[in-house]
Amino acid sequence: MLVAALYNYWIVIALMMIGLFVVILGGNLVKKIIGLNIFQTSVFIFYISVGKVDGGSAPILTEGVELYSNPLPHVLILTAIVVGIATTALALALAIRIKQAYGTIEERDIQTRDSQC
Amino acid sequence: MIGNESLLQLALLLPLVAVAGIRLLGRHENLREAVSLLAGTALFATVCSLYDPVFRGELVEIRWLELMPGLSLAFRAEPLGLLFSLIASFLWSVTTLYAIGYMRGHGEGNQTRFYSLFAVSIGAVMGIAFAENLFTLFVFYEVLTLSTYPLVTHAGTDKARAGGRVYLGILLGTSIGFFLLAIVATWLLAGTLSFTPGGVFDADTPRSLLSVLLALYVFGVGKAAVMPFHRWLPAAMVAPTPVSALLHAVAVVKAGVFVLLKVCLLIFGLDTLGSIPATEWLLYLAGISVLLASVVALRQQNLKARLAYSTVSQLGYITMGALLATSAGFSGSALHIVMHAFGKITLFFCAGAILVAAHKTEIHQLRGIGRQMPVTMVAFFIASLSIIGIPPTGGTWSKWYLMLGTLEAGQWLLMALLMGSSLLSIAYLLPIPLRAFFSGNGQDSGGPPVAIREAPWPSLLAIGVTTLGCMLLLFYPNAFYQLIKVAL
Amino acid sequence: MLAHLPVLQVILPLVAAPSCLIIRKSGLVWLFTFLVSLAALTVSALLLQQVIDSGVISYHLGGWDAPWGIEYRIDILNAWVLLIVSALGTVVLAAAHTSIRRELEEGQQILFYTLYLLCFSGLLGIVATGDVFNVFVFLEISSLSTYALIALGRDRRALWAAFQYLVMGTVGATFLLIGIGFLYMVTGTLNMQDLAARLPAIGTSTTVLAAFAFILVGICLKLALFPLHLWLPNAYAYAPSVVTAFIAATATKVAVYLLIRFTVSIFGVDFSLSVLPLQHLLIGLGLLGVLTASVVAVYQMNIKRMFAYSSVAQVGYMIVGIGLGTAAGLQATLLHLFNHALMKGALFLALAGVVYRVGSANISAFRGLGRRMPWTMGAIVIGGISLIGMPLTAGFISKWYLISAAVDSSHWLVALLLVAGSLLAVAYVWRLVEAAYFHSPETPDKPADEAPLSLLIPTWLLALANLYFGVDTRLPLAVTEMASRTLFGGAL
Amino acid sequence: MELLVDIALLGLLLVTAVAIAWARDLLAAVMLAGIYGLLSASFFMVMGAVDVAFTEAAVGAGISPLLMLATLSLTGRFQAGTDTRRVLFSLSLVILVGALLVAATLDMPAFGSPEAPAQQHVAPRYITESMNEIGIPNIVTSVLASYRAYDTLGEVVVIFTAGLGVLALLMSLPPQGEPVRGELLSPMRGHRILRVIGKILIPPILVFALYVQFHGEYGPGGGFQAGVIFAVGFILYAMLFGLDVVARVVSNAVVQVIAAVGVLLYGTVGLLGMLTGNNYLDYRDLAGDPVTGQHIGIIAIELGVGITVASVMMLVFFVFSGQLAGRRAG
Repeated sequence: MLVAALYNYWIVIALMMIGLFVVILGGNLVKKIIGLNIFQTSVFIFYISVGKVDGGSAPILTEGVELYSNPLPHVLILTAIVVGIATTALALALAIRIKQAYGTIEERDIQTRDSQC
Repeated sequence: MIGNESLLQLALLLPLVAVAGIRLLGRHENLREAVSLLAGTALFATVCSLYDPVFRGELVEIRWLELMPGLSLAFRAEPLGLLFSLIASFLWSVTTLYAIGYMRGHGEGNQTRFYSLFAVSIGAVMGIAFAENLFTLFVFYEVLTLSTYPLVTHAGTDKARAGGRVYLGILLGTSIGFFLLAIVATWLLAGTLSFTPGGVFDADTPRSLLSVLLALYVFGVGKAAVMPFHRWLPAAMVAPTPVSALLHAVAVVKAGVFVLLKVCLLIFGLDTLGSIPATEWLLYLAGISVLLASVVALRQQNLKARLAYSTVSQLGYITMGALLATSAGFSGSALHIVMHAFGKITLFFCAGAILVAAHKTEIHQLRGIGRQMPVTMVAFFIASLSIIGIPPTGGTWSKWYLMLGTLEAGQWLLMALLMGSSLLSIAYLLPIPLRAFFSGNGQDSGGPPVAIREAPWPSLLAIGVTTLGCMLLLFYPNAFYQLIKVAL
Repeated sequence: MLAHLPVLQVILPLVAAPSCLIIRKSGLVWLFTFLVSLAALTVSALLLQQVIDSGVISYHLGGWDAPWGIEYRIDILNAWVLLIVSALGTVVLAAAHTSIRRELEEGQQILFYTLYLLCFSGLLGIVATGDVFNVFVFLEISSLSTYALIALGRDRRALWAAFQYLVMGTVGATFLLIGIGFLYMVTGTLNMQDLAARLPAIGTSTTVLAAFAFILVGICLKLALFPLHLWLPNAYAYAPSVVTAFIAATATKVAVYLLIRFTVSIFGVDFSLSVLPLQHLLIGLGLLGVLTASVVAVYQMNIKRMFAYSSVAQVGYMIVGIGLGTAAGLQATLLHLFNHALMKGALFLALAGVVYRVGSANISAFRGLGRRMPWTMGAIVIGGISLIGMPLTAGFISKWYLISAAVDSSHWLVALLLVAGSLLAVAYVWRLVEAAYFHSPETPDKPADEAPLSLLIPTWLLALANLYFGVDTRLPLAVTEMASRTLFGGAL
Repeated sequence: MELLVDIALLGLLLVTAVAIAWARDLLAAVMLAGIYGLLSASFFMVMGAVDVAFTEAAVGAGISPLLMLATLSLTGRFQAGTDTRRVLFSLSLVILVGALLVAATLDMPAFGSPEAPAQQHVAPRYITESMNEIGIPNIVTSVLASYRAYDTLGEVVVIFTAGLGVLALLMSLPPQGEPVRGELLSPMRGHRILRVIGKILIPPILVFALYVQFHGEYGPGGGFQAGVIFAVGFILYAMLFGLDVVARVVSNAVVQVIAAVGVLLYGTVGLLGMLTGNNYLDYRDLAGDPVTGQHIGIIAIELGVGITVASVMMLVFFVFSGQLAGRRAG
């Protein structure tokens, strides 16, 4: 019972942790950004799961439907998705500049190059 | 006729006016130094005219501003502070006179900065002397530290900077680390920081807490140079001699012990002080400080360093006297502030004179110098007597009362300690003038003898004044003694 | 119009930002942004006045009632922080023109001002709002613009610093989002008032605890609380000088505000400080931050970096104040919030002047600068003395309150360690003073070469504020006392 | 059935995530990330979050991989190895956080339960009242554009900020002096078939964008999705016919101004609310009766969103591909 009730959440946690792992592990900056994306997206999945109501339909009012999914998490996540892509775009732009300035986007190489000067 | 409050204002503001004047006239040496001298004399006169009202016990008080509820910058002329400000302002004028000779003779740079910071320091001393509460006192205490720091590093050499670092580190360290903490604790315990006759603490304040507090005060006032926080004083000897003379024989160190006296008398109160368990321990600490510093002084070959350790030792006397918590001990302490000031400043003046005239800093170089510089070395001799505490000098009185204080408190061990350290002070001070007169020329290197003459006349005049002071104080200690009686 | 003050506070710079792109002349854009921030400052002053006079202001955006729509809720705490942010933002902006003209290319300047305004409004928005999700949105506005602003620094290390900050900041914001999600899950609401009312009934379920933990970590990442501070020193050191001054004076303050808002107002003192071992954690981490960061600061060669570490240390002080868990401690934190903004604003602006003239912020560049740039160095000395906490400077007031709060709640050891932190501040400040005044310059005989007036005036404005608020403490004391009292009164 | 799809999708997501973490080839990782986006969009669809699904599909499977690919072509395709200590450290930290999260779930309301507090407190009003108060069937749009319109303003500003940030970072490089030859900017210019199909496809795409823009009140869609689709139309055009051709139609500076206008439009509509004597972003008095007022307000702000999103997306893409062109020319 517990497993069925919380299955979604646990998978979501696993996804989050994979994303976070990729972020912390570092290495390639683009990989880091992808990790960040996974991390964020899994939070979105979590929110949408919270808004799920058994048997509820999409929150667009229709004749004869009584039960709807919770629209509020949807709204929040719409905003969060936009925030996510905004962050990604900026991060990628930074990665490009770092490549131009350092000649690499491997975290370790950047750090050694910084400590040299 | 100026009102007493205005006099007090004047005493606090005059140094600042002097700073402005010195800054403005920075280009014209003579005018600049005339302003310094004039301000010194005026300040002394102002403080003197406060003597009567204070002696009669009138309330002379001014308030500048209130920082936060209960925490204000306020001043009150009371006997102990007056005593301190009298000496400081008098010796300021004298030292200025001396400095004119010294700085010119020694060809020092940055003289405008020197004179203006000198004035700031004296302003800070006035603030400390007349502070109505611990907060005001703390403010000026820090101003004094900060304004004397550039004086210590005046030479700008690596050695001077290193000395300055130790100076600032210890003084700021102890004051922020312990003193401020003690003030905060006092504030929370007593609800007030005002100096109050009889102390501010309730009778039921836990003694253990007061013990901690007292220790915080004794160590926090780093300027009192109680061991192990005395290292700044020898380090400060890299400063030009007038600085050492005025600040490190009079203003700064005396500010330290003065704060201790004031805290003992007006924050704790002598009765409470006597009942605190930690007092006993701190007394012995001060005693050890006296003895150890004397021993160290004996081993110093640099003249100024020896004088510095002698100061550490003498400051120990004063701290000890205050902690004895008896009226005789306290009087001895307060008197010793005066006597030691005159004696030690003379000694430093002499050391500076020797440096300017003969370019010598080490003790072994001084053999036979008495013949070239008789006035200086006679002054040195008399001042030494005053430090040791034998007639015909004023130092006799303070030593006498200190002895009496140990007797009253039944501290036989401390009494023995005092006597022992007096013997030591004979050993480290007297040989210097004696050898200067009675042994052969120290310059055995065979080079052609250099013609050595006395120091420039302004310096010599200053030496004369303070030496005379040392002797006169034997006969006329009453003015000060009465003041101390009023304070008690 | 007065009824709309809460929203105008945020909307003015927010709407002004895109307008910059339409104006397209960098000098004009600067003037425009400056006027806008001045207007925001006026609004925040009026707001504070209004809150003092008539209590909490609630503003319903879109006209929808509180838990359904988004509410702006201004009490004395956020009115205070709004004033700090808008005042410092304005002063720094006044200085920006000269410095930015030298440090950025023509094309980037307009973007700089636009991003500056966006960051400004983002910070104000975080503070003004009474809705937790809205906090997240405005946090991202301010963060994204900050990353870009930092990356505009000329040194290539600015890029790497910005990237690191971006990763850390995004992880932090996502943690915050997770925490908010948990809170929403158990309460069904996003409104702060509503949350505060509904949380006690739920008690200490693991979900609430986890929400608390995630929100805390998320904020502390932004706050650069030790040991989550790693992004900060590089970001401060390599960002354009005025950006450093701006974020040092405002961004961490806003994060501290968030911490107070969440721990004290939303979760409540009882929950935050009594149920959890948070008190020990905050005091411990705060002190650790104070001491380690100060020690590290002593060994920095780059002065911007040195003061950056000092900022980490100062954040420690504020955290300790919160951790004490008393109204007095909170008041000390709120005071330090203000005073530290003044100090760091003055210091970093003065450094901007040095960088402008000398081109470097290394300690060797400071040799003999006391003669070459007497006014700039004078401001640094005042700021430094205030940082140490000398009496008659603003820094003393906050130190005094913090130490008395510690002693009052019998945390003697804490008091002693706080004081030790001050001593370390002496060490690193004095290294700078010594270099500037007691070392001869590497190229002697260089004539006095002061920073331009447009930099010097704002710098001195802040330096004098350090002195003024060290003496006339009525305003900060009254406001912070009222704030800490209402926060604790409301929660207990 | 629904549950099975749910479980299957989540399982696939997990597999994809692991594969991404595993991939050394970044190109593969980006492709997988696209798949991840598409899968999560499908998941959102199953959860009944149609608007979110739409957006995630456009972003997670569209724009985001596109930008990553552009970046990869500048920064290189393969990543270096990682050191083991770092792996262990990251792993332990992640496990710690994960454990905390799992602990947090134990007290959570069961998944899908209609009795959960989240379903009980604030949300019901949106479902029951929005028809009366706002008058449009898509509840998400009601909440997004009216109840919580201020968040959406923030969202627009976020994307605007990111656009400016990207611009500030990348505009100065490479030196803009020398013109770059057209074919370098359009890798697919040579493919005639693609160009023909593109010519056929692009107009419907733009029309569809307009449909999504104005249909958002009734079905899934709205300003954001429309903006993305609109931008995609232009991006496709640029890929097929060259950046310079697009630049002739809309220059970088013009796009910037348009982006600003979008935000301003949104902000001004809010201010109009104040002029009518209500609070900021309160549209009810923009027309005779509240519902019509809401309607007008929502259309206006959605338009603002669409304009800004479309222009920022275009801007970002242009700047990124400008980098590519710069590198190839140099």
